[in-house]
Amino acid sequence: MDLLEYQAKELFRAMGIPVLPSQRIERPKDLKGLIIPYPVVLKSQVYSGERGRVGGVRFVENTIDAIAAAQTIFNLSIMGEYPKVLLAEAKYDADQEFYLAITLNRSVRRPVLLGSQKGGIDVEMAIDQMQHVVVEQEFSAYYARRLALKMGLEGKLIESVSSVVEKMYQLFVQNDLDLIEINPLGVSTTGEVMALDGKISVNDDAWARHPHLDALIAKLEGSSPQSSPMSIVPMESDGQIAIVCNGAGLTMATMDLVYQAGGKPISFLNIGSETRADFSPAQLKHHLKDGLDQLTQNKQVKVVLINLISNLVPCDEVAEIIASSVKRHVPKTNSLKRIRPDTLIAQATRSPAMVVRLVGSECERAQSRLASNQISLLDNLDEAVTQAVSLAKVGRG
Amino acid sequence: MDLLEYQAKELFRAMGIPVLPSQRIERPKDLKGLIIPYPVVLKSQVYSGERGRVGGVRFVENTIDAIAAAQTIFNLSIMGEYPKVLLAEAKYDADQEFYLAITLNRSVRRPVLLGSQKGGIDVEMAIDQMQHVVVEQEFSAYYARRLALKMGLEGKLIESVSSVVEKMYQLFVQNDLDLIEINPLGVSTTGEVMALDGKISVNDDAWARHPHLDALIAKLEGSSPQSSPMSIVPMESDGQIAIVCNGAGLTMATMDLVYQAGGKPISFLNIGSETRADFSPAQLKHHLKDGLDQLTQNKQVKVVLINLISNLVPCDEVAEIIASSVKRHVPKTNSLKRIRPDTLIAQATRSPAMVVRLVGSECERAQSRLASNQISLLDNLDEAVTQAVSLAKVGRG
Amino acid sequence: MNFTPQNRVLIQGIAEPLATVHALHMKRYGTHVVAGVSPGYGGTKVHEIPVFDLVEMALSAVGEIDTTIIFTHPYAALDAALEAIAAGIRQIVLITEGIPPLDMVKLLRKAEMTETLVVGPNSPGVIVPGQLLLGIHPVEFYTPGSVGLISRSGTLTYEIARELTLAGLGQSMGVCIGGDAIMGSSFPQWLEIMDEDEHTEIIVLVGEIGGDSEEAAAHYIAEAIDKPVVAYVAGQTAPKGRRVGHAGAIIASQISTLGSEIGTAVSKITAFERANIPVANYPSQIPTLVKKALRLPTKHSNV
Amino acid sequence: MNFTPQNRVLIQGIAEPLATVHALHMKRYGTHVVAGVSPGYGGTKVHEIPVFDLVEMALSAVGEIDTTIIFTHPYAALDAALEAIAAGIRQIVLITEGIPPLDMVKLLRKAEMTETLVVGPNSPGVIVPGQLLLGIHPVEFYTPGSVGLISRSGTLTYEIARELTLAGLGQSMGVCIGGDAIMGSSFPQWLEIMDEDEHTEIIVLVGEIGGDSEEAAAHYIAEAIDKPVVAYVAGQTAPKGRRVGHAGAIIASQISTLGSEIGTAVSKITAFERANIPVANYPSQIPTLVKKALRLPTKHSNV
Repeated sequence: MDLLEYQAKELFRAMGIPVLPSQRIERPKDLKGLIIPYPVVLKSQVYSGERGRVGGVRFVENTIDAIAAAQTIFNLSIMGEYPKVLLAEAKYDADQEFYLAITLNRSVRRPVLLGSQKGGIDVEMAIDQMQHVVVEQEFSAYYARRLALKMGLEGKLIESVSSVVEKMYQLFVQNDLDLIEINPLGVSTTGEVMALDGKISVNDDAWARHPHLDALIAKLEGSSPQSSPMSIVPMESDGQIAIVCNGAGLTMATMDLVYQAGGKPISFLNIGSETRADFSPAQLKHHLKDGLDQLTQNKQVKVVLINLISNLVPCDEVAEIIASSVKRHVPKTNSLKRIRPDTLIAQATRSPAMVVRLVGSECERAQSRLASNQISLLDNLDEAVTQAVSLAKVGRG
Repeated sequence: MDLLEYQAKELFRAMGIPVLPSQRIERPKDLKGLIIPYPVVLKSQVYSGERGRVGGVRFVENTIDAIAAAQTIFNLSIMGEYPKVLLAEAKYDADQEFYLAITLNRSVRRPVLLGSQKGGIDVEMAIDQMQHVVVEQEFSAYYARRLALKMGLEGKLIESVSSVVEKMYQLFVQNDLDLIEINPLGVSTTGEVMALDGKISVNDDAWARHPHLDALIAKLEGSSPQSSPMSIVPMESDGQIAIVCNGAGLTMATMDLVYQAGGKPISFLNIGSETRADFSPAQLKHHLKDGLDQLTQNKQVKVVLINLISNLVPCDEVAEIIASSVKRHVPKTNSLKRIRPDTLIAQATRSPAMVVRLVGSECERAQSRLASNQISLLDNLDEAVTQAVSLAKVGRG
Repeated sequence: MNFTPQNRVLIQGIAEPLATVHALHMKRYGTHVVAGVSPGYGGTKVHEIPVFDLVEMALSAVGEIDTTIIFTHPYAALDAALEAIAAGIRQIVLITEGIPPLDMVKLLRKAEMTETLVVGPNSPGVIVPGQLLLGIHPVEFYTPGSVGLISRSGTLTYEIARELTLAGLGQSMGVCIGGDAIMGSSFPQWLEIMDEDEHTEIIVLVGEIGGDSEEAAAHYIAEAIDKPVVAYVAGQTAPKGRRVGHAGAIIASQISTLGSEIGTAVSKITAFERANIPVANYPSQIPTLVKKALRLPTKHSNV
Repeated sequence: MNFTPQNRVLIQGIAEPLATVHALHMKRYGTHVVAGVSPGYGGTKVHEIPVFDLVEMALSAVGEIDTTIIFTHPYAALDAALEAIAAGIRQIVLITEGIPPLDMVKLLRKAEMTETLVVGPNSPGVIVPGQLLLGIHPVEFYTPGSVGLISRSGTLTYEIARELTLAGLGQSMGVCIGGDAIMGSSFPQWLEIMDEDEHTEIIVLVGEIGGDSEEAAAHYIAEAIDKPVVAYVAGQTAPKGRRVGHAGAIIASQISTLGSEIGTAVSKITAFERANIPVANYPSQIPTLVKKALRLPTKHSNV
């Protein structure tokens, strides 16, 4: 889960990483109450990067210009996203701009400190000169100094930059971050450093143990582009086949097979593996039911391809859920009311076709349960995929 | 540096250790604005323990009784200390009272978790049944469970007590504590736990790196019974000899010698060893000068015994400071004004005698510098002590 | 390392519903589940397995333990694993999904120092068909044989085990190193174990997108593995930057400004091909490639 | 452990004024101070000693280093020591006073694991008279000889070294384990080193109130030390519960409700006497007891 720049900077400030005086602007007229003296920088608070290049960052000299600029930024979509908030920040004259970051390196299975003297917008330069320090054992300040020296710093800059890296590391471990980045870290002619822009990404699995972060983002609740692990993920907008699997590897293998067979997935749903601590057969069934209900209501879905390898839930119980779902969504007169008029015109009111591949215990019972709903059960994955693709092609006409 | 109960409980609350609703009472009339429902417990906020036994804790049922009780407690001295603040806290019906603490064990050089099912006021019982768990490697929750099990807990109490111990440990390391103690930890009939009284002692050497603790105690600034390491420490109120040394071991050896020779120290001053990172010859000289100025102004001091083993500061420079101090404090007519009238009557206006034992470089120069002020310099410690004691006896007449 | 039927097994978090079910499955498969640990449940029994409040109490009651299988809540898993290591256990299987990555970093620093094998997290564990089940693999898909199966994903492992079994190819061992971003044991570790295992004739390595484990494995195979290896990579068509389920199976440079092609299926398949390792295009092609590598008659030549 | 004149020494925090002075003293005494480290001062020199920004840079420039002497600010000392250990240095002298005790706990966990000797904190270090100075002992009080001197206090160590020297008793080695509550090396460690040191004939152990190091030492001497030992304990009359200067020299149970008599001078002296170790009443009695133990003529019999 990503934080917005101003949220990241609140964490920076609390940890003692130097940041400029700034104010959150929720509507242009907030600028009338600005306490920071002009000139001021107005920055669009969006999750995507690149805002600088497309006009999401503007320097202003007075209130009139500021309000005009704020209106423009509030109405500027950056990668499809409109800001809910701007950040008004004092202007800073940096002599140099450095790049600093900490992230987890999966290969060495350790946090790694990253730094370059060439920060700012010119990312290519930063990458070319990027220095890496792996935090092999428990962190201590010397790792940060090692980075500063690899970056080629000398004299007092060694301590001032490594002290920022130390504090970044504290934020990194205290909040279970996937990434903390300062780019640029402004360096003044006198060697003073300042975090001019910041990015923080919190690990999704660890989020729940940091309740103070909820408070930090509370004002903008629901605005982060995070998807729950159990939600339907869209793929191709002109696809026809929805894929339902349990487990990430199986889901990916299934979508690969669909493409290989000439099909086009519209979305997928991974109803979760059995390694979740809160896993229960009841929960798995619940996810499956919910997912099928949603998918069958999307009239762009021609075929639902279900591929489940069930361990703890017997296949006949899975079949029961599929059968009930199909039954519920056989179009009835009154169900038409819930369909949007345009969909109603564009699409027939039929339900998507179901292709079910199930392996596990009680497969025969599952087969007979599904047969009573005119659904055939397959145990061969390749065949199931072939069937789903050909059904999708038939339905296309 | 010790914290008061209410300060400790603020830290408990922030860490998620269960505490009762409470309010700080700075004067009896604050009780009119009490939000906590009666019955309420009023507790004297003093540093010394034992307050329960001497009437510093009172249960009250209504505002009239509460104000009366508060007046009594504010006027009750506990081990010589009057409270600046009371804590008004909800009443709790504990079914059992446990003892929990974490401190550093010097022998094993590790933190140790302590616990007993017999907490509360009956400390003897707690000690008899005290269980210890040494935190050998980096802490993890299983150390806390180990304590809970050694304490003889079963079922859900294992988790609820060990969870409190975990949070105590977090406070312990995050704030560099010498001691964190919950006594008693109340346990209700339903197995719910509650920190009813708490004690926290912060390590003096680490205090400076925890600025948030300054904020916690800011309202009662200066009220903690902490002495700066460089201050004069009183010993016997009827003593005559003030001891000035550098280094703790030498100071102790010198006071032992004074007693052995039949003398009685009135106070001592350790001007510090040369292992302090901020040590400098200038600073050592400054401490010596300040200390001598203070000691010579105390007219109860008959003899100042100076015993310094100087490493970096040549003896002649030390002698110079002693000589100037003596010179400054030779009684002058105008200096009498600064002496309190009672002291003036009880004591003659003479300065204390100086016995100086110095070893290190440039001793001969030191000797001649002191000789010009009629002070003899000794290099034998035993002789210096003998001389100081006999001068003190002469002066007693 | 010990993967014999003599392995003495502990289950941490045994009072969790999922653990209770799998404890029974393991026992039924013949695994020596000698004790369970769940704080607060000391003195009870789960399927006749004695339960203790602490690992050290289990050890002093039942004697030596070789492996622990951890089913606790993800935020309690680090502590459970450290408790096991402190008690001297040197094989750990982390079933639990969603352990915070920095907890894994802490655990792995300790595990490396104590030479502890950590399988997982987010893993169904290890199965030696017909002999030993250290985890939650559904046993019906496996049959004893000579194919060593290494994978990153649970259900996909079962799928491939099933394909092998249906093709008459039994397995010497099946292991899933886990689907999270930070993993305990690695592909090279298991390649080495299976290269040395006398029952294994060929190794099937099932990779997926994300990270560079497959690239590292390809390099290691070329350098150090004598037995034939067949590979497969899932996720060739997975949408970029979206999490399919595994925290680890995601193609997206974590550092916004550092684009990188490591982690894609193309990069992985290329690495295998450069190391002369045959790569299956889809799961059911794996048995064919295995037979070819072992010079066994394949389906086609059979027909 | 290496206390020969060949010891190659690093000074961390060499740009601190105190360290700069003592660097010169050490060099003049003949100690091989091969490098200094002070971040931001890399490339400069202090009394001809090359200064580096990192320990690892010093090592790669000057080669092997046996001992580091740390003079940094107390809050930077843990990091300096961990940096030295990570670079492979296995003898550390912590001059700095006032290192937070929990930093010492962290350091000692690491030191024990890597078998690193940590002298101090709050210690003037080690002197081998006439050969090697690893710290800040004023060399003029020492003379080569056969008395091993172990203490907890700086200036008191010098006092006793001076008494011994004046009495014609030279020293084989002088060490101060430090005055803080949590210390690196212990009395037993140094008793063992001196018991094995061929130049040491007798050991003088200078204790003080607080903690139970003297009690532990008395026990250890009775069990394991063959050479004669003479003891002294400072602080018999120190006021209870007040800090005289050393964080460690305080008689006060840290747990308010647990009264205990451990830490008093009486407890310590009793422990020594039970172990048949002669205890001096005051510093100048030490040379007399040493001569008696060595059956040398004492002052009295001399006169």
